[in-house]
Amino acid sequence: MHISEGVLSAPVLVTGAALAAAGISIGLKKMGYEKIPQVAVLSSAFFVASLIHVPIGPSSVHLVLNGINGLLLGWLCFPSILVALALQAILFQFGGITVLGINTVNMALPGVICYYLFSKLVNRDGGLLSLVAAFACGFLSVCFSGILVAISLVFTEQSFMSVAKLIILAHLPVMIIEGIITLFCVAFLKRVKPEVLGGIYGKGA
Amino acid sequence: MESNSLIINLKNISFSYSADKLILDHLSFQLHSGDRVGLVGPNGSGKTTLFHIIMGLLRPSSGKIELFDKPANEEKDFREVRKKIGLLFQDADDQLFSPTVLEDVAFGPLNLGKSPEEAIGIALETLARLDLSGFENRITYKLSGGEKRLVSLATVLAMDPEVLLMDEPTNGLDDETEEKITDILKGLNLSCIFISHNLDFLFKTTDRIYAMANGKISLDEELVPHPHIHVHKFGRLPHEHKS
Amino acid sequence: MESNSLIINLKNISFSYSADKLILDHLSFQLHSGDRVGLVGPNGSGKTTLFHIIMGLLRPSSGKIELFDKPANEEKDFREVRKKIGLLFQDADDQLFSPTVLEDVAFGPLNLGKSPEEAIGIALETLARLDLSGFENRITYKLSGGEKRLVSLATVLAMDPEVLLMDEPTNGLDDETEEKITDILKGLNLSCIFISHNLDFLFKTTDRIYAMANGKISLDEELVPHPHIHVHKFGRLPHEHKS
Amino acid sequence: MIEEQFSTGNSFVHSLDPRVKIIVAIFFSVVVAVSSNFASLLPALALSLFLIILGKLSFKKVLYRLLLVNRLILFLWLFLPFTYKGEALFKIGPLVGTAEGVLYASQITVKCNAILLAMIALLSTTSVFTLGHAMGQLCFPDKIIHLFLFTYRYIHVISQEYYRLINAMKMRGFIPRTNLHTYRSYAYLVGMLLVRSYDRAERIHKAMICRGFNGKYHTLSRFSVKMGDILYLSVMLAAILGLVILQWKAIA
Ligand SMILES: Nc1ncnc2c1ncn2[C@@H]1O[C@H](COP(=O)(O)OP(=O)(O)OP(=O)(O)O)[C@@H](O)[C@H]1O
Ligand SMILES: Nc1ncnc2c1ncn2[C@@H]1O[C@H](COP(=O)(O)OP(=O)(O)OP(=O)(O)O)[C@@H](O)[C@H]1O
Ligand SMILES: [Mg+2]
Ligand SMILES: [Mg+2]
Repeated sequence: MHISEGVLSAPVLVTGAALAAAGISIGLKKMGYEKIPQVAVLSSAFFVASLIHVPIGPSSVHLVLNGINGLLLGWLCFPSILVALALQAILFQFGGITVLGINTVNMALPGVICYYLFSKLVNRDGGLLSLVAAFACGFLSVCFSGILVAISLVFTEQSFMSVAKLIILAHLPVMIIEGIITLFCVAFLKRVKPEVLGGIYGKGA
Repeated sequence: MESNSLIINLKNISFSYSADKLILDHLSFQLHSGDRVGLVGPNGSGKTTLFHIIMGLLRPSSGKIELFDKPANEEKDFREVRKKIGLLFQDADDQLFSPTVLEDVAFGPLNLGKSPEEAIGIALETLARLDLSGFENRITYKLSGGEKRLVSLATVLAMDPEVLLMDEPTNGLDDETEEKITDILKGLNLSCIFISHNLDFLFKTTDRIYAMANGKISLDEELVPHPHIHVHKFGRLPHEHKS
Repeated sequence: MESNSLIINLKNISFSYSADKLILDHLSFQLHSGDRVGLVGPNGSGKTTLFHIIMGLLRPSSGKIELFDKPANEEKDFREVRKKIGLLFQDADDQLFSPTVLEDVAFGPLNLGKSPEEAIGIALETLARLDLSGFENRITYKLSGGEKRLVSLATVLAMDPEVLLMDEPTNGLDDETEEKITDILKGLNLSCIFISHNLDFLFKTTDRIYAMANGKISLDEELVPHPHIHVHKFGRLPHEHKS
Repeated sequence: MIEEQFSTGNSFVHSLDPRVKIIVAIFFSVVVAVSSNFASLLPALALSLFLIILGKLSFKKVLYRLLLVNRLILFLWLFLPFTYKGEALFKIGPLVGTAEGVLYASQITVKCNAILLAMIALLSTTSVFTLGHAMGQLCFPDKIIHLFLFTYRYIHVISQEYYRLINAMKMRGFIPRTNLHTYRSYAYLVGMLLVRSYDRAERIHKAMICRGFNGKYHTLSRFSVKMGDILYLSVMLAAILGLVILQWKAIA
């Protein structure tokens, strides 16, 4: 889901950085100082979990988990994802300084959208509906991310169109897996510790 | 199974996490069927590491591993072996990841290819054997420390292993739970290796105690009985003198 | 400070995490200045909970808390008190949250309003006191279990507390590290409460041992010395009989 | 799992003030990312290679890193020559590769690798904690800095928890496959990690409160600028300015 350094054009990079700055500042406003350890530990958990490779046929994909990150953190998923991406850039050189903004937006914005779309539904007592919402949350968050990546590429250079289409198509299985994982993960949290889903992180300072 | 056959055979195993310190240094060790062995050693001497080497979770930098009379080198070899050797982790919290006890105990049998019905049957039976009937629907994460330890044991026994490796099974348990686990372990008819800092526990549950130090294992076979006087406060609270 | 003044006074404290189970049930307890107290009790009996109540991290559903002769009800009251009572957590990883040892030990003094230079001075001094000179720039997560425990102790002592609460300080430590911590704790001239399952440790470091059960605390003041014979294998390995 | 492979060493680059390295890395990345001409990109690549040499880093390790990261670039090579409009250069079956497409793809490749090499030489030669502190002194928002430092601190604790859990799963015969059982097990694993992190966060917060924390973070770190730092900064900024001029001349 990362876009490497050097691929995108200056206008796209600047737009991405500006949008990220806006999202991050909303997130930071909602994150009081006393919440920093909580958000940080959860961010580390997402960082670690996103290194998990799940098999799909002969190949494997790594988890994205921006949907469930959004569900748990709301707007705070902007700073959370920013920090995770910065660490990936420093430690593994995935992504980099100039694409940090656009990559953050591509991952975190779908998270926030899914938070608004599904948080209430997921937290409802009703069994089936909340599970469907959880699946949709995982599926759509990756889907939106794929679309945003595609848009970033196409706005850079028209000839990226076919690459962009292929990227969205290639993410289809990832979307399904993320949907399933998010569904079971939400079911797990609801049984084991519903407070985590209750959005105490997301609900602002 | 033929008795006294060689189950675990480690030859000249060396291992290190980082270049600057050798954790296992040309270590050799053998476990025969029916052996009940204790393992002691200071913190950081590599006891847990040794278990992970035996299970193929870590690979030695040199040396040979033979398990059940077959060389074990690759992940594939270890996969077979893990069905027969049950490992209990130092921290029971690391072992239980399913929402409920039943799901967790059934996880192993399901991986061995059992049908869900069979797996549930095996799980319930194992729980009953450990006096844990009625725990099926408890949330694993909410169990107390001692309960977690017992359920972890159930998850391992549900796979019907031939050998049991346990990493500090009595750590952090109160006396009553410790006694319960000691009794259960004494009653199990399996080959086993127990790591513990608790000599008295090992004395009750094992036949031989090895010590680990400087990356090697050594055996102290001699019995050194020595009387001494034990005087202490607090004698009215229920307590037990180990050994 | 006047000796024998009342430091901790809990009256009829009740507490539960969920409606179905009362963890503390009209518990009363007093600690006077200079007291050194041990606390034992089965897993889940509420020992850790009790510490959290004393520190104001959890609020009782009923009952009164008086600390240093003042009632403590609100966050504001507890803030003052936390400067004088040091709490060591069960898991050292929770306690060491800064990148380096120096930063972690200086964290408390900085919060107490010391300047960075003063804080660094205090930190270095405290580390030296615990024989940890040279640890300043070590990365906290790379410390061994025993080192983490010692550094956690330094973080608490750096705040110069009058009372020390420790939650299972010897858990999972080998004999040598355990002995080191025991010696350090014996040497500290503070009032303290130590939770432990390790009676021998408590016997060495405290004057009185309380037991927790059914949400209440009871004291067994009588000394009950009783000789008994201790015979065991494995006598050649260096080992120590506690108590 | 998480190793700072290049952070230890005793080269000149390793001993530089981290703030200087961050400033240079930012300027270099931005200038190269917006450049669109080989006249400035090739010198930039040379400059970043020089930085790697200055850092005495193992070429093998660096090359391995580059290979991992260049996968997306490789992917672009499969498409760009054929989708970019321009003069035909070669043909594979019905596909026509254009000269402009090849040039464009090469440009992206050079850009990407120049920036990557500079990042390895500048940022990865500093420990993450030091970077965090340095960013704090460079007036990054302090909430971000503390979030960054805390996150990195606990990645290690949680990755250990992760490894222990996954080992426990393996131990019970778990073999990942493409089936529901696998996905459900991974989901439980993630859920358990989240629950434990939540609990741990609560305990850490309590531990902080007990040590007098009241919402304000203090930092101890301070760095001192040495002569070498100033020299390095001036030379690098001059070189980057040179890149800007080259690029500007090429467009004009
Ligand atoms: N993942 C790891 N990476 C680096 N070093 C490690 C790792 N795990 C353990 N070590 C180090 O290896 C050494 C041996 O560790 P091990 O856990 O095997 O000791 P142990 O004998 O089980 O100790 P304990 O009694 O504390 O459980 C220790 O010094 C430890 O710090
Ligand atoms: N955050 C929590 N939410 C709900 N229940 C809890 C919570 N923390 C502890 N409990 C429960 O409260 C009881 C008392 O827990 P506590 O940690 O105080 O026991 P303890 O005496 O310290 O035990 P141990 O010896 O295992 O440390 C236990 O049954 C535990 O399961
Ligand atoms: Mg161990
Ligand atoms: Mg406790």
